[in-house]
Amino acid sequence: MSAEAKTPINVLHMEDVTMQFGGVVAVNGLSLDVNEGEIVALIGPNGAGKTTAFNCVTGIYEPTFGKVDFMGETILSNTPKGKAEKTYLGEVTPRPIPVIRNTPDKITQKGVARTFQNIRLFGQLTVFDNVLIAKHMRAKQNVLSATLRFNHKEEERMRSEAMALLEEQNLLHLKDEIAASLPYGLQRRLEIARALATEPKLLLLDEPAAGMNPQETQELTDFIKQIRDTYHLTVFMIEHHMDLVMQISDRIYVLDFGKLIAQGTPEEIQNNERVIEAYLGVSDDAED
Amino acid sequence: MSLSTFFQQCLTGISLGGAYALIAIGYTLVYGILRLINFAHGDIFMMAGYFMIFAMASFPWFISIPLVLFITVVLGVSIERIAYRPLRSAPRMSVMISAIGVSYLLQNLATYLFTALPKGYPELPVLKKIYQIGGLSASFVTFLTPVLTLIIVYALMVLINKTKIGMAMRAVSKDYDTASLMGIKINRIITFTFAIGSLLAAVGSVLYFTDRMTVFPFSGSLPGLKCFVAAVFGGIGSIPGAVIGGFILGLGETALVATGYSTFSDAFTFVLLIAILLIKPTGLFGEKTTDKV
Amino acid sequence: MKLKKVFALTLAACLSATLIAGCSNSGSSGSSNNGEKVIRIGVFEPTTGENGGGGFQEVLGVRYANQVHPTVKIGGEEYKVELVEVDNKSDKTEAVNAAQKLVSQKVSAVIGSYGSGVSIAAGQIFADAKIPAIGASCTNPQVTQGNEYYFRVCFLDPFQGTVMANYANDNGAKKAAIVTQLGDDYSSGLGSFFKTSFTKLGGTVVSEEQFQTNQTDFKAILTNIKAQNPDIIFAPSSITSAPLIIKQARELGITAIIAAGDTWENSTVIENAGASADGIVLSTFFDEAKPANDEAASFISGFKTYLKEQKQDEIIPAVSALGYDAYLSACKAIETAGSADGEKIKDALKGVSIEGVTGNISFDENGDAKKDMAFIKTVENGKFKFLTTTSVK
Amino acid sequence: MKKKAISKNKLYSLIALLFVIGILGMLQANSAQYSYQISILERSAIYAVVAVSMNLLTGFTGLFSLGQAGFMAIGAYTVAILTIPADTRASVYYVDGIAPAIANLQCPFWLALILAGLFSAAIAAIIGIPVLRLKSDYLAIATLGFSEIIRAVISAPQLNKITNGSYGLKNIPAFPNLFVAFGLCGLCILLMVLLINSSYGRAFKALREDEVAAQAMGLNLFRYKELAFVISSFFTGVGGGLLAIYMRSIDSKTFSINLTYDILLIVVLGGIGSVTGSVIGAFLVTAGREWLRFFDNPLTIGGIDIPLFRSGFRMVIFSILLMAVVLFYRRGIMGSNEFSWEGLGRLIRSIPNKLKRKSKTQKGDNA
Repeated sequence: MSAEAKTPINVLHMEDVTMQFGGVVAVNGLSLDVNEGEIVALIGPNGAGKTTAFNCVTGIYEPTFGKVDFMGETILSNTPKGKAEKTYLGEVTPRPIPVIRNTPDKITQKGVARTFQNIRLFGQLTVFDNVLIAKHMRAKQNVLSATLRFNHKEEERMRSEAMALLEEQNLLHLKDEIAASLPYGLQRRLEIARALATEPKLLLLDEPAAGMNPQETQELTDFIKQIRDTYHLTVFMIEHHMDLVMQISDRIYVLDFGKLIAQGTPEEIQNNERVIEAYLGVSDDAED
Repeated sequence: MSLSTFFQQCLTGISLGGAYALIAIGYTLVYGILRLINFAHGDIFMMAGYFMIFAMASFPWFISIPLVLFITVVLGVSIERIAYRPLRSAPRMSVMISAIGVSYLLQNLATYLFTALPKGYPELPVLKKIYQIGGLSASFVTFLTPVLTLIIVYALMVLINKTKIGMAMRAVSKDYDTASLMGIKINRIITFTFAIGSLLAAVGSVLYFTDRMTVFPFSGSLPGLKCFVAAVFGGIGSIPGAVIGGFILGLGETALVATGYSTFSDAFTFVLLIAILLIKPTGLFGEKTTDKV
Repeated sequence: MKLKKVFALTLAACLSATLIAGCSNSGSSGSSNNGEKVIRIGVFEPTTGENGGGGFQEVLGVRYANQVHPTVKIGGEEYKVELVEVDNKSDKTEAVNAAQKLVSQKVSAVIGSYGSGVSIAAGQIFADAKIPAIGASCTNPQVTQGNEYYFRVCFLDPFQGTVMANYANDNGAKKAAIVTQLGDDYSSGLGSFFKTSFTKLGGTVVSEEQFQTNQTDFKAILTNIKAQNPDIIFAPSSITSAPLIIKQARELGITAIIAAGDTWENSTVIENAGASADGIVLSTFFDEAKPANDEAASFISGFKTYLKEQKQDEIIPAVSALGYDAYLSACKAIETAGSADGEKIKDALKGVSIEGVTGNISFDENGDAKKDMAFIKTVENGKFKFLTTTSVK
Repeated sequence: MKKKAISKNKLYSLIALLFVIGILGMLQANSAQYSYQISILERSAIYAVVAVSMNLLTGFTGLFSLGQAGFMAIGAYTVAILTIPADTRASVYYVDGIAPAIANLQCPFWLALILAGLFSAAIAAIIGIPVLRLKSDYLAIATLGFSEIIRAVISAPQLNKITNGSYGLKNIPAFPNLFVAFGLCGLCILLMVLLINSSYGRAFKALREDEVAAQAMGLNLFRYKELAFVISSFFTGVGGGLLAIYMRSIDSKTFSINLTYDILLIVVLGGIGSVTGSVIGAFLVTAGREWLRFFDNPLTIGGIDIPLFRSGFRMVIFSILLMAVVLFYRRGIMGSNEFSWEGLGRLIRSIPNKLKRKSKTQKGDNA
């Protein structure tokens, strides 16, 4: 049963998303779609605004203009007003749209999980606690019941689920290690495991292969496919390793100077003149 | 309130503001570079007061003042060496606790060495001469403080904007790591910053205590906190901001006391702090920074 | 890393030793000590902190009294009086510990403290332990009110306020300004009593100003006061604030009389206020120029020598005299009670009457000394000078 | 194997608990003789409650707040106003009288303590809204500011009829016995430990470790900061109430910045992020302070006055100690570890080895 057989369900829809910092437009009128079950990559030279685009999806930044839909529901939407309107430099002319704000935690609760470019684990806590924390938001409890241990069943459930997840990710033997003491590759793995523990529908991976050697990258490729299938995920990722991107992605979006310059299947992108040009212009960066 | 009372109050406020401004600059410089609230700054200011008392006991004022300025600078710089430098790479909370510790130590040391009883500040006859203008009555120092403050600020601005070391200071405050990559000796810049900060605290101390006449171990703690607030209000790292902050605080406080709300004169400071942090977190003249995620 | 652990352990061990040491110096029983009969009197005074200076002067008075009258007779037997001194550090939290220390040392009576706040804090503890306490210079009414076990040999703030109001009135002052310290019971209390009496006498209080503890700039307050042009400024405050108020007032060209309560009788005020201090007026308990009786006369000469031995200024502070009197009352009560038992001493104190150096002392139903006279002093040429006595009927 | 270890630990803990109760019982029975020791221990226990509550914020949630004195003041005044016997109130409020609304408001001390905590938590909730948006040092200085504002409000003459303004409150009934005092302190600390080890405690730690990542785990920054702040203030308020009962008379001066610094000293010395550290710290600092009193008295050895020893020296020693800990031993006594019997056992067993090794290395250095 493949996903193409049905009409694709839209998971993430970005429309004219523009993010401006002072006089710099980091993301300029970005529109894209990610459908259920897909693995979609966002690529582009360094400083193209990829991570900023991620931050606009997860609510860390509030877009200057544009909207973001998740599973058909608008989670973020903004239009510049007042002073912001006067200094607006984006390409797409802003139109009045209703303003919808959501904090990052709300968006996580809706089912968007992410990892970070420069791993952000809870360094001084154990591997197990890292995953357990992700379970906290969906637990049925309050401060009083948790403190007085009335939430016994919930706590048990959280623990066993976290254990199960660690086992699936082959991290169980490291459960009592301090997260910061793990080697780099395992930290990446743990960060993904932790993101999975939030029970997401959409997983955003920010350069999951950064700092990995070819063999590890290959393992990661299989791993991403595997978790997509096991957990019925949709994956949207930023990546520089072209081998990985070309092998794994269903579709690719290319960003340069905040603007979308190309989109399509891996084959289409590989032959796209503008993409080659953009990468050649800053060829040194593309490698790392 | 009669007109002369009003002007008298204004004069008090401006003079107080001038002294606050001088101390606030010390905070703003240090915070700008180290991102550290130097809790001990107010106590350095207090110690400068005691130094003056002892210097004046044996020397005439024209020797005492430079001597006090020098000793205060030495004190400020050594505090940085001993209590802050070893913690350069430590979490920010540790450095802050260390700063509180130094402040605590200086206060206790002063209590021990000089007792908790207030000591009279030596009178400098030139500064203490009382002038009567219409209904106003004030000593020379009251008029001198704001003027001197402005002159010092001008000199400092020139130093920071026109000289090489000033440029280095700005570089360090903008980006620590890059500055050190560019070959700037960070520790030297920090020492220099503490030296300037302490120097201004000493000048402020001469003006402030001449006007208020006694020194006791806790006379630095509250002005210290207030001046930090003044620095934040003006925008941390901005010298004109610190000066304006200092004057606003001085005038505001005097206004509150004058209208019979002295209960809240200290509280006013903190209300101001919270208000500015909520409305314009970077202060009046502060530059915007964004955290990279 | 390991070394650090060792260090931690050593530190912990040292400090635990501290804990044990802190806990182990328990009191021995109050009867016999190498054959000699001993009775203990606690001296509960601040020798550090805000009131450290004044407290120490009071301690000196008590020590001197102990030197002059080292024994008491109980039931015909001679008992040596042993002083147990504790420092309450002018701080209420510390005062609780200090008071408990006296209780566990099994003292029969307590003298102190300078500063009413700490006395109030300790009052309950002494009452619970059934140990009578005799305040020397704590003038706040709250000290003895509702506390059967607290007595005092000095006059009270309401009395002091009234005295100063009378003085102001007698000297033709019609308009008064009051400056008090926020959060300070002595200052605020005295200010409020002065206001009540002064208004009753027909004067008007034209301005009431407050200042914060540790405030050093009084110009704003004083400018307001100047605008009201009062005849007298009543500014009861600690000796920290006093010189600041005096000097800044004079600098602003205020010529009104500046008056305050007993705390200002301290050489620090004159030292720091310099020439500006001339002409200030204050009320106090004692004056060496006017000995009230023979006891006082011998006290004055004897205590001066004692002060010299202790390398102190040869000016007798009023609080030392009060400390002396408090000690005398305690001894008298112990002799009357014929017992070292606190309860009995307390009952005896109610009927005690002595010729103290600050005048005749007997206690009313509240435990306050029946005093109707205060000394008014001023400063002239950098010295305290006796001005007059005032009494209130 | 593991189960055995657990039951052994339980046994040890039970023995330790019985031992403590035994000592308390002994002290209670001879309360007149040991009143000084009792009062030191009670004060230590109360400071421990406040220190742990400060640690809950500073050590576990990563919020550096310096507002403890203010919340303690709220707690202390609430308890005082609610427990002073109604018939003695007229004499307590002797200057301006008492507001009729509170003249006959009286409740048992345990209820007053809960209300003290709740009231202080409510104020914290309000203060938290603006303040918790601030970062590290700004937060510290803003909370410190609020603590001063609270103190200013309490001592304001306008509130004379409620807080008795500058005159303070007295006649607060004391603890009925030692067990109540220690029981209450123990209960407060136990509740905080349970919280720290619960799912919410983990969430707080996540916030401390990385705010951005915590948000990505679905934790609302503001909500959890506010929660930690309110809970910490609740216990700080209860601690303040306990202090009022312990002191039996309070005034606003007690709750100055120095009180906060004292608590900070305890937390730093004990180890930021360790509950046991804070408890140990509280006892050591309070007892140490009493013990170090001899520094304040003139010391004469063989007829020679040692000139250093005079009043104030103790506090100098104390602050130097604090600086030494901050500079050279940043982790404090416990670091971020908690006490465990295994840890103690390990430590004791390791001492001989360490000593041996130390002497060996010293020999090595000499050679």
